[in-house]
Amino acid sequence: MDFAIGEDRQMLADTMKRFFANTLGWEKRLKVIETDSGFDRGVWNEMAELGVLGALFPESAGGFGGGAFDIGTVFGEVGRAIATGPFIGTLMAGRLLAAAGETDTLESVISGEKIVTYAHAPAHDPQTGAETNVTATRSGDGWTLDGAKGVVDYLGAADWVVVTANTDDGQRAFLLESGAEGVEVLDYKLVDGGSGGELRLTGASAVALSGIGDSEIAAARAAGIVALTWEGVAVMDELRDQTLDYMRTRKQFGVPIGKFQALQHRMATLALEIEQARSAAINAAAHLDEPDRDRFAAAAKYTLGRVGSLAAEEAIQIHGGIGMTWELPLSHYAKRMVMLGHMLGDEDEHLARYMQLMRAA
Amino acid sequence: MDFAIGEDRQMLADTMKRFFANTLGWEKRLKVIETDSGFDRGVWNEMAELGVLGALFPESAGGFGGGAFDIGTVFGEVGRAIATGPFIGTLMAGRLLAAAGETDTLESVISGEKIVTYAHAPAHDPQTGAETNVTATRSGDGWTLDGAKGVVDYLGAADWVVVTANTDDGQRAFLLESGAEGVEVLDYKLVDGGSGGELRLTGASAVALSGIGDSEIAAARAAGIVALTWEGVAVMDELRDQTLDYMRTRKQFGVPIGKFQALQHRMATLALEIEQARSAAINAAAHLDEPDRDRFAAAAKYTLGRVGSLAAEEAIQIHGGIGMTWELPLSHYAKRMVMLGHMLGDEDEHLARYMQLMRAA
Amino acid sequence: MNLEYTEDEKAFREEVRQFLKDKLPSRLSDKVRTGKRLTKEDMEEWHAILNEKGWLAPHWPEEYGGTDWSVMQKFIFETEAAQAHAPRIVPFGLSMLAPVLIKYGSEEQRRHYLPRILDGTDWWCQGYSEPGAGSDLASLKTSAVREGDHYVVNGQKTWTTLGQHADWIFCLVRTDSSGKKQEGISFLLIDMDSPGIEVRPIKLLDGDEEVNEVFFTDVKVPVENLVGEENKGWTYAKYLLTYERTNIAGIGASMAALEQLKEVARTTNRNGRPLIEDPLFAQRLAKLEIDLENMKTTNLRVLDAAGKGGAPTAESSMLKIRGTEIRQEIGSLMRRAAGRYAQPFVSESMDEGYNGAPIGPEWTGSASPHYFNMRKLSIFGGSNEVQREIITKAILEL
Amino acid sequence: MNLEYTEDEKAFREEVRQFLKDKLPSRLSDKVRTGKRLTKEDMEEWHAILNEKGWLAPHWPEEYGGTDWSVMQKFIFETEAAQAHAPRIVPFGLSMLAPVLIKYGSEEQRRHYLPRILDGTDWWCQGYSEPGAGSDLASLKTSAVREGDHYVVNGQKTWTTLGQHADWIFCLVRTDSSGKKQEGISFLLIDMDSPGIEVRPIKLLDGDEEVNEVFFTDVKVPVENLVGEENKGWTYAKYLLTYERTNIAGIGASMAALEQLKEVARTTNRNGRPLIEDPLFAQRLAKLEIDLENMKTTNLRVLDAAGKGGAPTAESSMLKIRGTEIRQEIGSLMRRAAGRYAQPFVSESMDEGYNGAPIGPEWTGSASPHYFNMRKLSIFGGSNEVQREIITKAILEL
Repeated sequence: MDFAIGEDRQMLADTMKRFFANTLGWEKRLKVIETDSGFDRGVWNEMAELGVLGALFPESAGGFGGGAFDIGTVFGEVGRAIATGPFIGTLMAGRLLAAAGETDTLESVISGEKIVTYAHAPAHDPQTGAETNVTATRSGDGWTLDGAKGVVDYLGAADWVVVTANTDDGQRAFLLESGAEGVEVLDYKLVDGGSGGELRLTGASAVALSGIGDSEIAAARAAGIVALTWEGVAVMDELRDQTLDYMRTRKQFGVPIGKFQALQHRMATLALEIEQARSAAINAAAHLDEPDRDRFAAAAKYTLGRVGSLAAEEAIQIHGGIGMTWELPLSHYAKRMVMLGHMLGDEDEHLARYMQLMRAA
Repeated sequence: MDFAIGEDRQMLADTMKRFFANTLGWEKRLKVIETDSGFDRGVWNEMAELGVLGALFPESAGGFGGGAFDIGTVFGEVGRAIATGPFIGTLMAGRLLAAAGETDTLESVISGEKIVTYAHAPAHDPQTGAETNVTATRSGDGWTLDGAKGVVDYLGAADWVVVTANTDDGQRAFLLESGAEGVEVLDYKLVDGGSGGELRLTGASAVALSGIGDSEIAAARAAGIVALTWEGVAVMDELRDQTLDYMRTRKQFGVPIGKFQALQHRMATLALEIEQARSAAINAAAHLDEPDRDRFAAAAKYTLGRVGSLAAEEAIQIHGGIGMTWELPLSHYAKRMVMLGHMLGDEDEHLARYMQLMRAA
Repeated sequence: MNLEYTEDEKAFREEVRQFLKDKLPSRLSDKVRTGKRLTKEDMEEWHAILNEKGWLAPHWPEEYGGTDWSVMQKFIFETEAAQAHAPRIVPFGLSMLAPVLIKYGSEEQRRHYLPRILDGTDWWCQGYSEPGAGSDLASLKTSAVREGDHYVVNGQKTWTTLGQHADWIFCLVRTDSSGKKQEGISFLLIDMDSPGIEVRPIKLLDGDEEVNEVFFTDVKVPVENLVGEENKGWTYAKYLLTYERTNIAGIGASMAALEQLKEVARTTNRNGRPLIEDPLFAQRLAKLEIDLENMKTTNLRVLDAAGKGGAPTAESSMLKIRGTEIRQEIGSLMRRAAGRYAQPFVSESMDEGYNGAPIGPEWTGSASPHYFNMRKLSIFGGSNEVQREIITKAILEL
Repeated sequence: MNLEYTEDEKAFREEVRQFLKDKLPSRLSDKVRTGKRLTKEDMEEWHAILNEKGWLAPHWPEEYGGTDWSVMQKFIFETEAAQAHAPRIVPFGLSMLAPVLIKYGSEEQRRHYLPRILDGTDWWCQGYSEPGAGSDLASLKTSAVREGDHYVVNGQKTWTTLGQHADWIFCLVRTDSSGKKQEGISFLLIDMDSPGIEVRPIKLLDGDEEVNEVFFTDVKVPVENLVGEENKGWTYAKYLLTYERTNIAGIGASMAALEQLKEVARTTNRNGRPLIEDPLFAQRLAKLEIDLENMKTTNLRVLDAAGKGGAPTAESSMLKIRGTEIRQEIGSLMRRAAGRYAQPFVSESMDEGYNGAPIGPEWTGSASPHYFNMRKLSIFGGSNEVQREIITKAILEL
């Protein structure tokens, strides 16, 4: 057993830390999140040149990592820097591109030249109020997609979209050019400063990714959950550390508020819970290629949701009013933390999934 | 709107307080709970002579109360004194006897001459591991009961048992003499010092209570829940007050432990929760004869279970080791508190019931 | 014991309902119901409607324009108004300053300021908190130095809610630094148009600007604007903080919000069934509803005791804590119910007349901003930690 | 990162499993599994079996009879033994006194006492707590006054677990009251047969007597029974309290107990379906299992860090808190699972050979007593509040 992250990954982490410190300082980040796309394409490209995106994929697909702990390392640094950008879309779409052998496409993504995102969840149809999904039908040699996907990560910036769709043979995945005919993109800002969009497809042509079905899509989802949990633990670390710093300096009634025992004990509980969330994220990564992958993914995402809300709410509460201001980084970490809970299924959804797996075991 | 309990009930409460102080002091109670029956028949009879049991029933049935707040008043004092005895069995069996017009039988119960209890929950069959219930079949003019009931309150001391049973026409209730042929009583001690028993019936003769079906049985159960929640709130009050007293006097690190802010804030939360539980108990009583009776009963029993465990656990934790000793009244209140949660359905059962009613609303 | 309303109370409730039905503009109640932003004009409109009816200041003595309502009537009015989605009444003049003036102000001050509060001439804001004085309010530093007929005020106030709209500010200022910190505080009324005052909005995490910093640089304030005695301001401040507690639990707002939440839970599908049939969501909802039902009765018990001659007591600290926790939990469940649609944030969609493309179910648009905004409830108005301190001392006697 | 056991560790786990299969008497494991009381003889029997194998004192240096196991091996042994329902090893001599003697005792003390601990000659108990000194251990008052070759000991110890079986007690005593309270404490070894010692059992809320008061009246203790230096006992006491932390989370016991709980949830019907299909019970169970899975990894991370040369750290306070909370929650869910059958209490049914009529499912008999007994976990061994103080200072640096 070994809990060291390994030298190569440590180097990657250090590189990313330095990079974000230089390119995405706090003032810069505040400007970036006021833009429509919510991220800086220049920073993204520079980061790609450093090889950060390559770490998410195996050598066979043109990357140089792709293991669960590589993913964890990258997203940990994303969380610490609270960097915006199509990270999760790149990871999940890229995993499917890799699995389908679409290495050329993936190469241009890894290099930063192109941006890809991943459209999986159905959309809410404002007309009918129903959930609408995408279906794919064969059309000559290719496929035609119809329907809609909701809350697609950084859709407005994407050159390509990997779209899952129902076919007569079950679920498959398709590669779609975002500028193609029949593709409508409604993009908008997200609570955490990034962007997302609704994807509406009317007879849009797309290429089927070969060999991608339910099981590959589930694998991409599990990889996405590893990413979100590692990002989330880093965000929690920041929330805790920023709050502890504040407690050491902010005085009320003549003493630092860190001297108030009621707050001390709450922070002790929070610190403990964060260690448990870290363990959950490690477990999810360690089991990403194991038969009990889904059980540990569900456990980790549930834990992330539960502890994440606690961390965000306690951090704001202990800061008081100042913790609610835009000016303070803390509030942005809190927002990102809570939003991570809403991605790829929330706390309750994953607890329900765990209960189901527990019953079946 | 008026939250005063009323003069008559206040007098009843004061009478009971004095009575228990005189007849059931702490040393006496410790002796009583070491006996097989777990209560003192002499004290019971004296109490009956004071009219305490009469307060549980309406004048039409030979009592002088019978309203929800009368029940609450009596059981509040039972809880405060942590008195053992067949209170809940008397209430629930008695309500059915009253509803069936069995006033002679009830009169001898109210006077203390006879003891009656209530057998409703099925028994665990140690042979088969299954739940076993009682069925009733007509036999000439009367009825024959077969089957078993589990954890019947103070069964060993009962002269009569009101037994619910399934018949061809649905659920009904029967009056059974505990000494009758075909009646087997296995009695035992309970965690809180009282006693209970398994009732096994083999062709036992019993008298059907007229006019008692599902709805009267449900009404008796709701009255039982009012009783348990009022008893529970009184027990919580004791747990809180005894713990606060301890916090004011017990010193550690040179100061009373009541000066530790972490403990203060936990006690503030507990005090708040107890007020919420009190409101829940008041709501259950206020709606006992209303159409939404079951919703408020479920809410109150759920709240009792949740806050009761919290009160018991916090009281012990803050006392430390001494809170776990037999010698200290506190531990007995804690045990009674937790056991109340197991009577007439626990926290989860009542929350599930509430969810069901909420969905249907 | 009797938890039913009396016949008189029922009749009063009917009267309130009829009034709300007749007079509350649906434009306003729609905005409140759908979580849209209220403008200054919106708030003034409702203020004027209530004033016309004579129901604007139920807690004032009748001679100044109050209603002589019982605590139960006030409770009925507040809950009915909230359930009808009436805008909240801006409390700074009506519920905060006015009681202080009525109890401690001069007759001239009462005669001058109270009518102007009622008719909307003066919009008041509150100058209590400072950057260094949050929960420890008495450590405030903004100074007022007497120079002839004037005080000269220097310093900074913060968290001044809706200060951007205000004509006047009531301020706690330090007039003496020599003794205990509580003993050198005075209560001043300051015209926001005075030279030397600058208001800077504070952008909050939901992007909105509802609170402000107010800076004072050599601001001249006539001595007749002092309320009560110099250096006795702490007494008035505490009175203000404990005075208006009948609605501290926010029961009416919670009841209205819970109804909306239940409607959402009945009509929103998740994994092929309504959320209200999802056991995990339904149990959160049931626990919340039970807590609120309990709170309603707890609140009424406290009101009943206060109505029987007791003053607002430390029990109201319990109402504050659990009341705000319940409101926050409702916000939290709305956010959870929104699922992935909790993420989109279209700020303009919360303004009246927004015509952009809808994203997700309509109610999801304000779910996250509202959730984050609700965090303030346990911080402002005496943080929930401060309330626990009050309970510790006044109720637990530790 | 790699959470798999190495091949060597897997082989070791097999060896442990085989040993438990061969040597752990089913009479003992049945008693442990079904929550029956263990007698002194039961505990001695398992002690002797382990001693024969040489596995009794894994954390001692090899020269005194230790095993030279890695922290991971110790963890494997402890979890496997717990999952096989082996009795817990009585820790007072082996895990508490011995490390102190090994580090601070004289060579004579080590040569005399350690073998007698291994072979079971001496049953030790612990004399730390006093009625007035619980969490504030250093305020202890039991005095030892030097008179020639002896100390004369007067005072009282309490919460002395299994003291009724003990031959010896190691005691913290006050040898100097003049300075700081931590600076006048000494560490004494006292023969329980000494005149002037009286042991009185304390009846606990579950009716059992596993802890005791120990009274000392002019008890003469030879000076050679002092460990280390006079007035330095506090150092040794703290070492003892922080030494044996590898098993502080009780992971093995929790894993075994959770398995039983899940078996109960699968086989117990409530309202016509197994408890594991009841959403409310199942979510409690799932949350608990997730917490335990997380804790396993948290525990291994702390062990891994300690194995890499770090000493047991303040992180073990986190293990203590959450580990005991998990064990308490398992007990709480067993009690909940028992439903109405949590109420019967037949004390004798927890003794071996009980032949009375069974009441309710067999496992319900010990559910409530066990639940109440488990409350001690968050009180003893440094209360969870004290652990939070340690985290505050050593980890949070507040």
